[in-house]
This record gives sequence, structure tokens and C-alpha cells, in this order.
Amino acid sequence: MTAQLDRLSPAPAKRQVLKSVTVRFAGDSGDGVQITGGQFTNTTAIAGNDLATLPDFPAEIRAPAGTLPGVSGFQIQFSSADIHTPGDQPDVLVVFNPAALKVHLGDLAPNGLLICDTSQFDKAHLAKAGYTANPLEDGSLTKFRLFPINITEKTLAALRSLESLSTREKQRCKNFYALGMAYWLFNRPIETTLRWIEDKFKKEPDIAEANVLALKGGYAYCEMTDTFQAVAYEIPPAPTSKGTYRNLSGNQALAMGLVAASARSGLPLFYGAYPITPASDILHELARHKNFGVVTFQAEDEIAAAAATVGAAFAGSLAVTSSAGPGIALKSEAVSLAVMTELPIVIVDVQRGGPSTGLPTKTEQADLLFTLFGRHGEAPVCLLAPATPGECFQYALEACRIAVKYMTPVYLLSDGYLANGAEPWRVPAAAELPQFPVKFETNPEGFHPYKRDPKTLSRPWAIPGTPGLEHRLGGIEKREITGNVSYDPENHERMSVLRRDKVNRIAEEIPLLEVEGDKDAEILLIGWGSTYGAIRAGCELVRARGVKAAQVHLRHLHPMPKNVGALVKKYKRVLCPEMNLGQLSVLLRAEHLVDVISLNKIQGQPFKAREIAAGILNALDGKPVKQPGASGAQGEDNHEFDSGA
Amino acid sequence: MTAQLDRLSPAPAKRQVLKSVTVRFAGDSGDGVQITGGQFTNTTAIAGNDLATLPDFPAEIRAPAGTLPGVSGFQIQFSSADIHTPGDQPDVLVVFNPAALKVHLGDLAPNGLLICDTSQFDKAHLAKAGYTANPLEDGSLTKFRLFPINITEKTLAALRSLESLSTREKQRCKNFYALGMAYWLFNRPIETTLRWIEDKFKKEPDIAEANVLALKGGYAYCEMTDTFQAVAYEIPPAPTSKGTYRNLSGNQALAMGLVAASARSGLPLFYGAYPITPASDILHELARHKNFGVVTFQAEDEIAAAAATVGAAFAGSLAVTSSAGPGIALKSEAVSLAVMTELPIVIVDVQRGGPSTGLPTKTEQADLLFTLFGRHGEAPVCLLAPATPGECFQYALEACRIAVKYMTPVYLLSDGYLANGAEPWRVPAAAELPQFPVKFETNPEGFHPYKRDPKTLSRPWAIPGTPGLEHRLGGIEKREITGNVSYDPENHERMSVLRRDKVNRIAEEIPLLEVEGDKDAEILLIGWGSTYGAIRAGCELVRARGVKAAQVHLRHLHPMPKNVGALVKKYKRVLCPEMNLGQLSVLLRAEHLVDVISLNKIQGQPFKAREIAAGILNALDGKPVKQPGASGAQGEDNHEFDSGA
Amino acid sequence: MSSTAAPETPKAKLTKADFQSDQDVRWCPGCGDYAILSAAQQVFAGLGIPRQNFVMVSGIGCSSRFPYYVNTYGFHTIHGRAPAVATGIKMANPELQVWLITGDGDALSIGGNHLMHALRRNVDLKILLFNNRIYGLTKGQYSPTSEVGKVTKSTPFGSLDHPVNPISLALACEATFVARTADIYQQHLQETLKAAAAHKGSVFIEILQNCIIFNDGAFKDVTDRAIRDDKQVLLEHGRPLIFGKGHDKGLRFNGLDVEVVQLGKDGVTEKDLIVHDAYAENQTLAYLLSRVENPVPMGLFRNVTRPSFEQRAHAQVDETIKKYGKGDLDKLLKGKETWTVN
Amino acid sequence: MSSTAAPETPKAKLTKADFQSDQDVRWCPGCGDYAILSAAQQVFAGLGIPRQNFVMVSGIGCSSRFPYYVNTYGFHTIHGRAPAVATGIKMANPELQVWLITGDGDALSIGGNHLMHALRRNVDLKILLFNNRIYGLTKGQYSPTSEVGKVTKSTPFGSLDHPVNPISLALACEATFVARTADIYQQHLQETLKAAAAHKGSVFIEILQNCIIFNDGAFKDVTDRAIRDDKQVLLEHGRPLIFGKGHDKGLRFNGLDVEVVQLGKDGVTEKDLIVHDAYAENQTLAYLLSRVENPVPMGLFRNVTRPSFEQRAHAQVDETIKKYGKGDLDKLLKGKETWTVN
Ligand SMILES: Cc1ncc(C[n+]2csc(CCOP(=O)(O)OP(=O)(O)O)c2C)c(N)n1
Ligand SMILES: Cc1ncc(C[n+]2csc(CCOP(=O)(O)OP(=O)(O)O)c2C)c(N)n1
Ligand code: SF4
Ligand code: SF4
Ligand SMILES: [Mg+2]
Ligand SMILES: [Mg+2]
Repeated sequence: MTAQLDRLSPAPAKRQVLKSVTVRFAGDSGDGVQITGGQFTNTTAIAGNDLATLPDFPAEIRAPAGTLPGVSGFQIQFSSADIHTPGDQPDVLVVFNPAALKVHLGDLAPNGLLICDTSQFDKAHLAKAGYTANPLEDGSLTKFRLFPINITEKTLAALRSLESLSTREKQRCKNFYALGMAYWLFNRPIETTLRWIEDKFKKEPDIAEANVLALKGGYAYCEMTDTFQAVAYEIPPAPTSKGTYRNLSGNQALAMGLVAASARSGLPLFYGAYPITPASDILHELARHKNFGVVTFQAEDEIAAAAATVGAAFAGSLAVTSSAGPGIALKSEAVSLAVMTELPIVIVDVQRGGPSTGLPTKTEQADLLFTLFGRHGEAPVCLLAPATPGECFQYALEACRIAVKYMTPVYLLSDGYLANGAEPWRVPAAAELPQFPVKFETNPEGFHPYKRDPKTLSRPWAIPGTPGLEHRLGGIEKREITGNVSYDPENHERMSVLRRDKVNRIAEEIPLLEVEGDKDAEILLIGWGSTYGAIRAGCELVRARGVKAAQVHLRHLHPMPKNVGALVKKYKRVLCPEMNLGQLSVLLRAEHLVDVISLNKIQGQPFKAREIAAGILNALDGKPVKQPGASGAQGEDNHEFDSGA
Repeated sequence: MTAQLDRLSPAPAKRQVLKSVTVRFAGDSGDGVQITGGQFTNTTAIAGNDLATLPDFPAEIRAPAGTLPGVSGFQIQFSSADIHTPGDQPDVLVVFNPAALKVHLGDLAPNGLLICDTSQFDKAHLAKAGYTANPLEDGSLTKFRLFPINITEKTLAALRSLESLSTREKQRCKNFYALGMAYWLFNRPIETTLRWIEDKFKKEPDIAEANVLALKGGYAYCEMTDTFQAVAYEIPPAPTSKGTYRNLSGNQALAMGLVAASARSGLPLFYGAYPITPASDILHELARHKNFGVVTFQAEDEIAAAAATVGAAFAGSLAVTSSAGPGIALKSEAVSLAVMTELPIVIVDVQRGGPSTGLPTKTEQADLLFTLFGRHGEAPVCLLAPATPGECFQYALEACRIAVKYMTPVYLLSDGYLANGAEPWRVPAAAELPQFPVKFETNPEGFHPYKRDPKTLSRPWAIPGTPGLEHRLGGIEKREITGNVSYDPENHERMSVLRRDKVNRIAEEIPLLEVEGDKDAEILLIGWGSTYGAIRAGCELVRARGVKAAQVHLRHLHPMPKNVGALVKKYKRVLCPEMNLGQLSVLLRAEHLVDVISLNKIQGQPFKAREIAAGILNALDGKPVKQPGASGAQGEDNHEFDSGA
Repeated sequence: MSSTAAPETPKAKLTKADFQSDQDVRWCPGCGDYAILSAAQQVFAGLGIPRQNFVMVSGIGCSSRFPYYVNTYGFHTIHGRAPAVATGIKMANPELQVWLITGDGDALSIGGNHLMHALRRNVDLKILLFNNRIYGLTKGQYSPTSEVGKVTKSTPFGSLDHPVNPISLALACEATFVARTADIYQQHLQETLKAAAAHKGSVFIEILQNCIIFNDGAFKDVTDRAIRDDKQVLLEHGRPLIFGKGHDKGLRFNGLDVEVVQLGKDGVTEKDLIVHDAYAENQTLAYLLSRVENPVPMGLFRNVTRPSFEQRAHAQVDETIKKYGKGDLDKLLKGKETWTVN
Repeated sequence: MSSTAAPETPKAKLTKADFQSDQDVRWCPGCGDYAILSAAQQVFAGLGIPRQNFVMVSGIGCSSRFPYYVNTYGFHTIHGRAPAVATGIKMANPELQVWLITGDGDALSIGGNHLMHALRRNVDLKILLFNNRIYGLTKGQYSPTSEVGKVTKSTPFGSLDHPVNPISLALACEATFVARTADIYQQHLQETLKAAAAHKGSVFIEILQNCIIFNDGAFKDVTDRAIRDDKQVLLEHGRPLIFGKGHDKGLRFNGLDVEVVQLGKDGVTEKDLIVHDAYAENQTLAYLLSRVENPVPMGLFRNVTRPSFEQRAHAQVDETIKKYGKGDLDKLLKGKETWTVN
């Protein structure tokens, strides 16, 4: 839960203890905001807080300096208790220029802490950001606790001794100065970042030294300045279960999950991809792990990436491809080939704002029906979606396991928020992980490429190089059992049904949904993917008002767990929050004929807890739930939740 | 309705009058079966019968002669009354070799007429077809009225006088000999075919003469042979409304509809496509009509075809692209660009058996959810589907009209059956056709590329070359009104909703569904696309048994007519027959929460009337409707309908 | 045929500013793209073509943001498909001046096939390939023009793919106009763009472009002021291939190889040198020069004429109309065989 | 690395019949594809490679039905994408002998880009392009190798596109082995396939193939027995380019052009002729010969070595393991910074 700093009376000597706090850094894309955020996150994670982060950066490499589109932001909520979202609104905002102030001020909590680097609050920069007057001086910021500090100048001062660097190079260290300040404010140790700087700038010791000086400078500045004593906080570690933890983003987790799947299946990993935001980092990560036998292939395009992946699957690799919307669209025909040839491939879709090029760096959940239905003919596939960055690890493994067990393509739906968001993750021992050693078919006796396992309906995986099992695959309809080309009408129907039923069989072994929240709830929330945390936090918000709400979250989207129907029929109201215009709700309604209510947000930004909470109350009041523009039914966001609720 | 010939007592002198009859020709792909069928169809159309046809040919150009996969078939039902399908089972089967007999015999009506060219019933050919004994001799055909005739030999005899041709060339005329026989049996004039031969073989007068001799030979042979007097029939013309008629296949109709749309909108037609079965013929047809100002572009692939189509739309053409499954999959990303840039394009999908390469020459309806949802992000489009070959004309026009009025991509879903099937079509006068002259934006005053028409929500179409309207389009999210690149969260939501609502607005002007059949029906059948005729015939079958059934048929699949909800809620039972595994039913169930029952067939072949009828009776009995393999619920096809019912 | 351009006379004199849009340019400070944009705007102003007849088409990439900054019609399409979109535009309206802006990834990786077919068809498109030998927009992966062993985000141990030579490829794709220039050569760039505008048919220009963020200095061995005279040779039709600071070196055939010779040494004179022929139908010389890496040939490799695709397509429409008369819809609807019910 | 091929010794002697599958061959009677299939089966039998190590990969087209008829592993994939699928197969298991069968539409129209990238990467694939200058399977539309003005179903008034020259293109794509042969030349075909099998890296062979149904006689001006000797010239490494019924004609340089000369006439002798060099690193000669149309060069244009892509990829894996040790999953899971809760 977010905390409001203004509730705390200043106490100079002793640090105020807070349960949780939300901090946002914002500046020009060139200001190193993402690095600052990343470092703050790591340090905070190691300090033992629970946390969630939300990086938010522009699609351009570097939009014109000082402009609104060039602003890059990074938000983190950290807490001494369990938390589920990066926070609805920042309690602390650190901005490096007027544009960042302009873009982010609206989100800052009333009486929130506002730290401004004043160095760019000159006429030219103010104008670029669309300010006609200087907000630091025109009294417009009195609602907040403003700390106008010329951080850039102070950074230069701190680095005065370094003669080898230019002024410009020194100025670039201001993000570490600000980071040092933030560390002091929340009583974080600076060692983790010191180590990181050392490692990162191994080859540029000057730069390393400069950053170290800046970091320490910022820290010391706060310590020595009276005004900051009033805003010195302490967020005790969150009680977590025993274990070793690390901080992890969804893309990192996903990449590691694939490496783990390779190790636990005994199959070499083949990863074919073409760069695209926000999926590229998985390729970058995997390319570093060649010593795990990983073969990465940066293809000429997504079609080739997918086609090569199908080829690698045929030849016996654990074959994975990934992309985001536009590239996933291009893979459709190759995935359809994998459906027909019943080869195991995993397709990772890191969803981003669409349609078309859309909002490349923003998050969205609008590829559900697309990946489920987006192939010609009846082309059933399995669909999984992790709910948190950490789950990206687990479901990458699970996607691989299902793919090779059922000889089927599996889509793994991540999104921009999971991909770049980070959270503490309990490191499992490799030996604890599910193991699924794959046995290729080797016995020519009675071998037929489409003879199925009666339980899974899976066909044998017989790979080139195996004597006696020579056979031909292809995209034309295959005869049952023999796999020969067949245009026979009844055979086509049988095979169509077998392909469907095989995927449906997966439901036999997937865990039933567990209801979280109130036993006797009036309303059930059902979600999927990265909305998990927001839904959970939203439920907690209404619970604080005495409303009983329960929650289930789908990780298996196709097939679904067997108890979904019973659950959605059990509650008086069912609310389905999604970052799209209503897609899961189509599936639930069609399958179970239940009047599932959609709660939609499609803004490239995750849900806030309060938005979920408002949706719940509206749904219970029988009022229209806020749905973007559903003409006539435009529900009011008529329930106010302040972050202290 | 199909007729059973065996019900008629033989009467040598006078022709028996039948209401309707179903004839099937079958032979090797090299035997000219499709030409025979096409000629028989044209002649029959001109004779004034109602008719429907079903060509069925292999995916190979020419599979090995005499083998089962090489068999090509053509079925026609013709009637003196309104008919809706090519017939459930042939009353007359003409086969040119053992393989054709093997493949098609199972469909022949009991006591049906079976004409066999005996010339290839030798050991080798019988073996190729998998016969161990000669069925002409082993008594296995006694259920039928068999006419074993060495047609090939008789053809050679008829052509004896032609010295310039080789024996092989002469043998190839056997299809015209058989056609001549068929013309005699059903008392058709041979003139239409004579004219066609003349025209077709203008440059090869020898061949023309040979075919003419063969045709006349076959006709004369029947006339002079006693045995045929018993099987001389007459099917009087069908009473139709006044007008000029022609025979037309769906692909022809579709191509003409596009040309008509060009003429009636005043826009030049740009048609970008890449060859693929069964859509190529539209390209072939349009390429012949360059004197209508049609620009055809055979692109390097379907991506280029679609992308060029988007470009042509930007530049002000009536821009159309087409393909079948695999190619439609490849167009998805370009269509998504058209959604974002709100450019009018029409995408014709001639559906075929899938997934992957599937069954290229067979029909299917499994691209509904694919075309509706098969794009990343929320990417709404309009979807239309003609119900008969003739309607392909009308809906091609309508697709173009909607596309340019609403500045939206429109998918037009045809299928293999409509594409190649033919029916008589009343030729409209050009001046009767809907007119929709397009006015491009030309006024720079207050121009903004994304300023919308308040009624249609459509944006202006301002094409390059227009002074003062210079603007930039692109796939990144656009700011409302100005169309500038925008990453603003609220703007993205507004635009997502506007794009959805714009497409939904089309529902304001589309005609309400009209119920056909019994007013007080116990069951409503709801279908789409090419199943129309079979559903109608199925309803008639059960009606003959006293069951009251009603039918509605969707041509507008997205958005749907406004009264769909009211209709599906009104009837006790709603049955949805589809040539897929249940797709329209997903949409109806999700939208209206009505327990729509699916009746599925996915065999690359259209429904038979009796299959629909059985489905109706089962649904009314509360018994499981036959659904392919729905495990456990495998409904029995427990209602027998013979073709005389 | 469908040009709706009002047949106005163009504004007496357009200026560079007329071609600057109201959008903020969003490239990194120091990116080579700025210079190319500026050169193009300058050249456009001088062509005497009305602004509304220009269309800028691009794919996706840093370079492909180009259309937003040019105050003409523009289309920022999808990755790799710009040649196809542009072909559609040009076929729909042959009177438009269609410029295509693309990157080494956009044109040669995902879009290689469309590029190939646009070139062989000779669609009248002016294709500017901004070659920075890297994927800029996606933050630094190697591209098809990156050198073997390139260490990038996606190839931390070095890339493995043999690079493609854009000039050789364009020639093999039967391109009619093929040239190379660089972002920092304002004047040569502008001359090349002017020549491109004058060419009727596909134009392919490789522009060496520096990506200051992810591949800084990729061409400094060629274009750095200090060394450039010795590291490159200018291709000018009809002129001997002389280069070097002191105009003292030249290229000479050695069988089918090309060798660098010192003028004046061993009796070598200008007459021994290769004389460039950009207009030759036979493209062997152009191809051979495209293989030369030291010095790097800059300038015009090839410039020949062949009827352009959209011209032919519309000519075919016109001829058909001439031959068969303008299409009569009623006749078409009737077809060959009809029957009438009264 | 992941070869699961049992290290059996191959059957003492495989025969052609061992490479015939049980599927009926479904090409039109008289189609050139039969001869190519037969040659390939013959050659495969003699390579001493176990049957299970062969993989036939194809796209879509008549030619692409090939894998069904060869009794090895096979994959009839999707239109144009065979080079990508094959790259995946070969990268997954470098020990496999991967042959790729494709048509002029499959390889050069929809699949042009994948072909280009497979070649420049030098993936060890043996690519056989059946060039019949038409789309066979879809019943006769023009293809990228069809001559201008081709009347087909989709171009009733004649095609407009300038054709692409497959050999020039392959060379510009940096292919290491480039050859041309024809369906009806059993012996030369077999020799060429044998040489292909011996080459480590991408092989590109254009096979002129007659489509008797939709483009009959497309190559009769070149390959007809009566005229072929005068209409084609055989490229053999190290041999002068002599041709003609009486071995009386040859090819000679004329600057960068090639001209036909009569041996013995005007004092022309063998020594004046071009001596073919297929092994030259410099590909200019090969490219120049690819442009010659009369006589049509048949045989080996180019054959050089460069490490193959999959080899390099696996070498990189091996080197990384050598350098950093075999990956330790526990270490990876932990990463650099962890903390512990007790
Ligand atoms: C279908 C698709 N795949 C991938 C991407 C991601 N993407 C955008 S630009 C780009 C490459 C850009 O490189 P280049 O063409 O060289 O342009 P540059 O940025 O260097 O100017 C990629 C991979 C995309 N937008 N769409
Ligand atoms: C994505 C896709 N587009 C189009 C087709 C239809 N198609 C199949 S083969 C083919 C062209 C075949 O020509 P070619 O490659 O020259 O092979 P050939 O039949 O001549 O041997 C086409 C267009 C397809 N199967 N898939
Ligand atoms: S990333 Fe490189 S190419 Fe892109 S704008 Fe920046 S400098 Fe230019
Ligand atoms: S259509 Fe042509 S290429 Fe295809 S099988 Fe027949 S002859 Fe061969
Ligand atoms: Mg680049
Ligand atoms: Mg071909």
C-alpha cells in the first residue's frame, strides 16, 4: 500500500518509519534515469523490501533534449509488507528538467516530496516544456514539498578534482548524485551501486571514479543539509519466506526460464528472433549464455525466425522464437505449419500497444484473441501468460514442458510491463526445478509419425539422424497415423478434431484455479497476465471499505483450468479487468454464458489499484463500470481512493 | 430437391419429366472433367433450370494417371424449381476410369444411373485404383443401373475420318463424347457447347472438329441405342422472375463486382495479389479487364500485395487485395497498418481447408475468427460474407462501398465452394447498381487528417497531389484530429475506442436480418457464407416431416445487423451450422449469452441438406448434435433422409 | 491516370523551409540523419515540382522517421515493406514523386525481397538507403551490412554473418540507377539527389550514415577528413578513376581485378587508368567497382534507362482501351452467354 | 552438437532404390522434375552418407513436392520459407546433409529474401532451384524469371517485370558455390550434384527445368539436342571457354564485354580465350559470365570456401564453454547480486 509522507510529522534526528513508499525518477532520455531507477531497485531489493517497478521510456532512442516526448521515467514502490504494484502515485518525485516536471507532476501525491534539479529551469528549457512561467517561482507547486536544488552544479562541484573529464562528461554524472541523495533519504547502503559502477566502467576508470564521487557527493549533501532531516525515512525489510533472493525483470526471468528448460529437458536451446521492442532483451540475454549450449539466431525477419524455429524443432532442439505484435503477426503462417506438423515450438509474445507500430515501448494485453485465433483454418495452440516478472521464469519452463510433451506450439504472453518491470525473486535451486527429460523416438518397430499416445494424443518426436525412422512432414493435411498426404474428407475432420482435442487434453494436468480473497465474496475478479498485482491491490482497497471481493487469475489461457466455469457461475458478479477492450471476457462469456463485466483500460499503462477498486464498487452498485468510451454507458470513475485509503 | 431416378418406371418413347436431378462426372485430372461439367452447366443454365454446382479437383496439376488422388469430379444439381445446393448425392454418375469409380461410387444414390467408360478397366488400372476384382464383372454394382460403355473406343470410332490427329489426341475427346450422351439423356441442346468449342479452339481447327464430332457422336449414340430410351429425361425450366440470366461462378462474380464498384464509385481499381488457390482466378479475371482502367499487380508475395494495396489506397485508388489462408496470414501486419492509418482497403479471403497448406482445393469456413481477431492490438475491421456465388458480386460492391465510406479495411469472406461453384444469375443493368461517388478532401481550410465525420466517425480521404493537404500517415498511434504521432495514454484510449466505434457504426445502416421459413418455428438456424443453400434445403427436408424451422443468414459478420440479439433470444433452440469447429457460435454466445448449438462439418466439402436436417431433429430432440469428435457428446447421425424425402 | 494533382503552376520559388514540417526532429544530437534530411529538403526546393506531388515513404527505423520532418505527403509504413507500399502509390498515381527512405536493416534484412523486386521492376522510386551498419532504433543490434565479428547487444561474442554489399546487390537486381554517397558530404549528397530526381525509374542510393550512439565512427576510415582523399575514389562518368590527396593515385585493370597505381611511377599515366562508364548497358564495370573496398568508390556506379514499371502498367491500360474500347459495364455483366425469361 | 545420429557405419552400399519412397510421384507425365529426382536419388546413393542423415527441405510448388519422393527425412514446408526452415535444421544439427528444393517462384519471388540471407551466411545447404520460368502448381502465372512480355493467366496482355538473373543474384548474395545445369542433362546434373555434396557451405544450383504443361519448351532454344552445342558453353575450372558443334567457337574478352570468336578465324587461337576460374576469390569473372546470354554458360560459375554459418555458430558455443566453463544453472539463477533471508 502506498504511504503518504505528509502524514508523518518531521523528526530531525530519527528516521520516520514508513510501511511503503513510491518514488519516481524522471528526466530527459539522455539523463540516465533508467540506470538510476535500476540501481535504486537493486539496492532496495537487497535491503530486503518487497518492491515493484515501472520503467517508462520513449520510443525514440533520444528525442530532442528537453522536449516532452523525450522524457523518460522510472517508478518504484517498495515496502516492508507484501506489495503488488509499482504504486498508484508517487510519494516522491525527482525530476531533472522542466519537461519531466510537466509530464509527471500531475501524478505526484498531494504534499508529496518534489526534488527538482534546477539547472535547466531557464527560459529556453521552460519554453521547450511548454511553461510560460517558471513553476519553481510562480507558486504553482505549493501543494508539494519542493526541494529545488541545482543538482548539476553540485555534481560539478563534487567532481572538481577530476581533471581528465570534460564538463559535459561530468554533468552526465548528475544521475548518480541524485541517486546518492535518494539513498540517504531512504537510508539505503551505497555499496551495491559502488560495485556495479566498478564493474560497468572497468575499462573507463575515470568515468567510474566520477560516478562514485557523484554518488557519494549526493549522499553526503543530504546528510549535511538540515532541511533533509525532516524527510529522512526508513522502510524496514519485508518479512519474506526464507531463501536467497535477487532482483529480476520479466525479460531476464523469461530468458533464464528458457535456459533452465533446456537444462531440465536435456535439449539444446535454439532461439530464433528478430529484434523488436520490448522483446529484444530476451535475445540479448540468451546470446550471452552460449556456454549453456544455447544457439541464438538473429534472423533476417520474424518469418525466418519462426520458420527456423520450426526447422530446429524438427531437428530436435528446444525451439523458441519471440517477438512483439508486428512480428508475431508475421509468424502466423509458420506457427500454422507447426500446428499441422505437430512440432513443439514456443512463441513468446511480449505484448505492446497496438495496432500496427502502435506504442512500441508501452504495455498492453490486446494480443489474446489474436494469438488464440490468429491463424487460418482450425489451428489450435496452447496459450500461457505469467502474472508477474518472476513468473516469467516459471511459465517459460512450463511452456517448454507442454510444447514437447504435447508436440504443440505454445504461445507465452508477456507484456511490456512484465518485461521491464522488476521484483524480488526467490532463487530456486536448479535441482528443485521441474525436470522433463525428452526421449526421442528411436524404435523403427511399428513407427508411424502420426501414431498418437492415447493419453496425451501426442505424436512421436522422431528426429533426422535417427536410423529407420525416415519420414516426411509437411503442411498439407496428413493422414491419421501414417502422416501421408491426404485429401480424404473424413480424415480431415478426424485430424482437425484430434488437433483440437490434443490441445484440450492439456487441461487434464493443469492446476485448478485457486480463489484468493474473501471466502464469501460478493464479486469475483478474473484476470490474466500482468494485471495480477493491480487486481490484488484493488481488492485490498475495497476490502478496507468492507467490501468482500475475491480474485482468480488465469495463467493457462488455452486450455483453461477445468474449474473456471464453476467459479464464474458461482459469484453474483464477475468482473474482468483487462488492458484491452475486452478479450478474455469474450472467451468466458462464450464458453460459460455468464454475464462477465469488462473493466478495460487501454492507455499503455498498467491499471492502478484505485481504478480496479472503483470498478468493483461500480459493478456492485450495478452502475456501469468505467469502460473507455462505451457510448452511453460511460461509467463514472465516481469512487475516490486516495493512496492512504 | 434431389430426385431418385429409380422411382420412375421406364417408358421408352416419351421422356420422363423430373423435378430435379443431380449428375456427377468423374475421371482422371487429365480427362477434362471440369470442362465437361462446365459445359453441361452452361447448357443447363441456358435451358432455364435452376442449378448449383460443385467442382472438386486435386491439388496437384496432374497426379499420376489412374490413381485415386488424381481423380477430379464435377457435380451439378439442376431443377425445374428453386434449388439451393449441388445435391446431396448424385442420381447419375459418369466415370472415366476405375479410380473415379472407387472414389465416387459410395455417393451414388441407390438404383442410380452409373455410366462407366470401360476402356481402362484392365488389370493395371484396376490395381492402381486398389481393385482386386473388376467391379463391372463381380456383381458388386447390382444396386445401380449400370451402363458399361467403352466410351474411348467409341470416340475413336467417331473420329475415324480425322487423319491429322494422333490416337492420343483423339482419345482426349472422350469427355465431349460423354457430354454428348449426357445432353441426350436430359434433352439438352448441343449448340452452346458447339459455339464454345469453336471459340476455344479457334487456332486449332482440327481439335475443334474432333470435339464437335465427339459431342455429336455421343448424342447420336444414345439416340440410336435402345437401352437408353428407358433413361431419357426431361427437366422443365424453373419458373424464375423476368430478366436476362447468365451462369456465373463466385470468383467471376467477385471480380465483376469489383469492376462494378470501380465504375460506380468513380475510383480506378487497383488489385494487388499473389497467386494462390482458390483465389487466383479473380486476378486472372481482372487482368483481362484493363480497359476498365483496372491496374492489376502480381506482387512478389502476399505481404507486398497487401502493402501495395495500402499504398494505392493512400494515393486514391479503390484498393483491393486477395488471397486464401496462408496468404491472408501474411497480410495481417499490412492490414493492421491500414487500421491505424484508417485507409480503405478490401481484403478478399477465399477460404480453403486449413491449417497450413491444408487442403488447397477444398472448401472451409474456418477463417472467421482469424480475420476478425487476427491482428495484434485492438484492430477492428469490417467483415462481410456472401452466401451464394451470385452474391459474391453484390458483396464485392458492398465491401468497396463500406471501405471508402468508413475509411476502413473490409474483409470479404468467400470460400472454395462459392469460388468455383456456379449458379444462374440475373444480370442487373449497370445503372441499377448502387452508386457511391467518392469525393476526396480538397479543402485546406480547417483540414486535419484525423478530424472525423460526426456521423460515420470516418476521417477525410486526402490524397497525395492535392495542394495544401500535405500530411503524414504512419503506424504509430496518432493524435486525435491532428494525426500527429502521440504516445499520450488518454489519447491512445480515445483512439482505440474511436476505431472500434467507427466500425460499429456501420451497423446503423446495414439491413436487419429477415427470417425465412416458418413463422412459428421451434428452431432457428443461423449461418453465414456458403452454407446458405444447404441450410435452406435442410429446413425444407424437416418441414416435409412437419417440423417448423426458421432460418436467418448473416452476410454482415462484423458488425452484425442490430436484430441478431433479439432473434437468437426469441427461439427455443438456435442451431448454427458451420464448416469449421464452431466460430460464429463463439461470437453469438459471447455477445448474446444464448446457448447456440453448433453443427459442424470440416471435411472440405459443403454440408448436405440431410446433414442439416439431421442436426435440426437432434437439436429438437435435445440429443447431441453431431459434432465431429466432441468426445463423449458424439451425436449420432440418427435421422435418415433419403434424397426423395 | 488517376492523378488528382491540380495542374497548378508551382509556387514561383520554393525554399528549403517550405519542405520543413512542424514536427520536432527526434534523432540523437549528432546523428548523420540530420545532414541527409537537410540536403534532401534543399534539393526538393530546387526541383520545380509542386510540394503536393511529393510523397515520402519509409519503413521503420531511426532513418524511417524521415517523412515526419518533410512537409509533403508522407507515409511511415511498416518494417521492410516501404518498397511495396511505394509501388502501390506510384502505380495508383504515376505523377507523384515518390521518395523512399530506409535503413540497412529495413531495406536489406526484413525488406530485402521487396527492394529486389522494386529494383528489377524499375518502379520509379528514389530509394535512399541510410546505411549505418547497425540497427539504430532497436538500440544496437548488428545489421546485414555489419562486418563479421561485430560485437553488439545481440552478438556479444561477435556476429557471424558475411555482410551483404548493397551496391553489388542492387546491380544484380538490375537497378538502373545506383550510387553511393555519405551523410557528411553535403554537396555530393545534394548532387546525387538531384541526379536521382532526374532519373525516371528506380534509383538506389546507399548513403553512408553515422550512428553516433550505437556505431559511431563506422565510416571514419573512409570519410574522415584527414584520410578520405586516399581512402575513396569518386566515380564520375567519362572520367578516369583518380584519387589521393595529391590526385596522384588511380585505379587500373589487372585482368578482372582492379589495382591501385601511383601516377607517374613506373611510367603510369592517366591513360592507363580505368575510365568510368556509368551509362554502359553492360553492368560488369559497375559490379567490379562495387567489389573494390580500398579505396571505396563513391558516386554514380550506374545510370541507364529502361521504361519504368508504372509507366508500362498504365500504357497497357491505355493500349487495351485503344484496342477494345473503354470498358462497358453492361457488356461485362452480360458476358458471352445469356438467356432471357420474359 | 545435438546430432543423435547413431554412429553406425552406413550400409555397405546404398542404391538408388534405397532413396525412393513409397509415395506415388505426382508430377505431370513429361515434367522435367522426374529427371532431377532420378539424378538426385542416384547421386545420394553414391555419397556414402547414411540415409537417415539426409534431410530434404522444400517450399511450395510442383518442384517442392520433391521431399515426398525421397526416402530420407523430409520437410515440405511453406511457400518461400524453406531456406529459413533449413537454416534452423542445420543449426540444430550440423551433421545433417540438408538439401533444399525450390522453384523460381518459391525461391525468387516470395522467398527471395531468405535465399539471399542463407547464401550470404553460407549456411551449409545444397539449394536446387528448379527454374521453369513459370508458376507450375498454381497453374501458370509468370514468375520472376519469366521473360518480359510473357502472356500468362495473370498477364493476358504480357508481363512487365524485368526478370531476375538467378546466377547474378546468387553471386551478389556472396554465394560460395554457384552452378547451372538442366533437367535433361542427366550426367552433368549428377556431376554437379556430386560437387555440391562435396562443398561445405551454401550451394546454389539453377536447374533449367521444363514445365510441359504451362511453359513447354522454355529452354528449347538452349538445350534442344540439335542446337545446344552452339547455344551453350560449358564452364569448367581451368579450361578455356570453347563451344560449338565443331568445338570451333570460344569466348574472348573485349574490354569488360565478352565476345564470341571463331577459332582459327582471323588468327584466333585457344590462347585468346577466357580460361575459366571458378575458384577465384574475386567474383568478377563469374558475374560477368552470368550476364552472358548467348551462348548460355552451363556448369560451375564459382566455388570458393568460407566457414559455414552453422559451423561458426557451434564453434562460438564451444569457445564460450572453453572460456567460461560449461554453464552452471545455479550460478545463472543467482546472478550477480543476491540477498538472503533466514
Ligand atoms: C515487423 C517488425 N519487426 C521488427 C521491428 C523492430 N525494428 C524497428 S526498426 C528495426 C531496425 C532498424 O534498423 P535500420 O533499418 O538499420 O534503421 P536505423 O534505425 O539504423 O536507421 C527493427 C528491428 C518492427 N518495428 N517491426
Ligand atoms: C503463402 C502462399 N502463397 C501462395 C501460395 C500458392 N503457391 C503455391 S506454389 C506457388 C508458386 C509455384 O511456383 P514455383 O515456385 O516456380 O514452383 P513450380 O510449381 O513452378 O515448380 C504459389 C504461388 C502458397 N501455397 N502459399
Ligand atoms: S540511434 Fe543512431 S541512427 Fe538512431 S537517431 Fe540516434 S544516432 Fe541516429
Ligand atoms: S505443372 Fe509443370 S512443373 Fe508442375 S508437374 Fe506439371 S509439368 Fe511439372
Ligand atoms: Mg541502420
Ligand atoms: Mg516454377
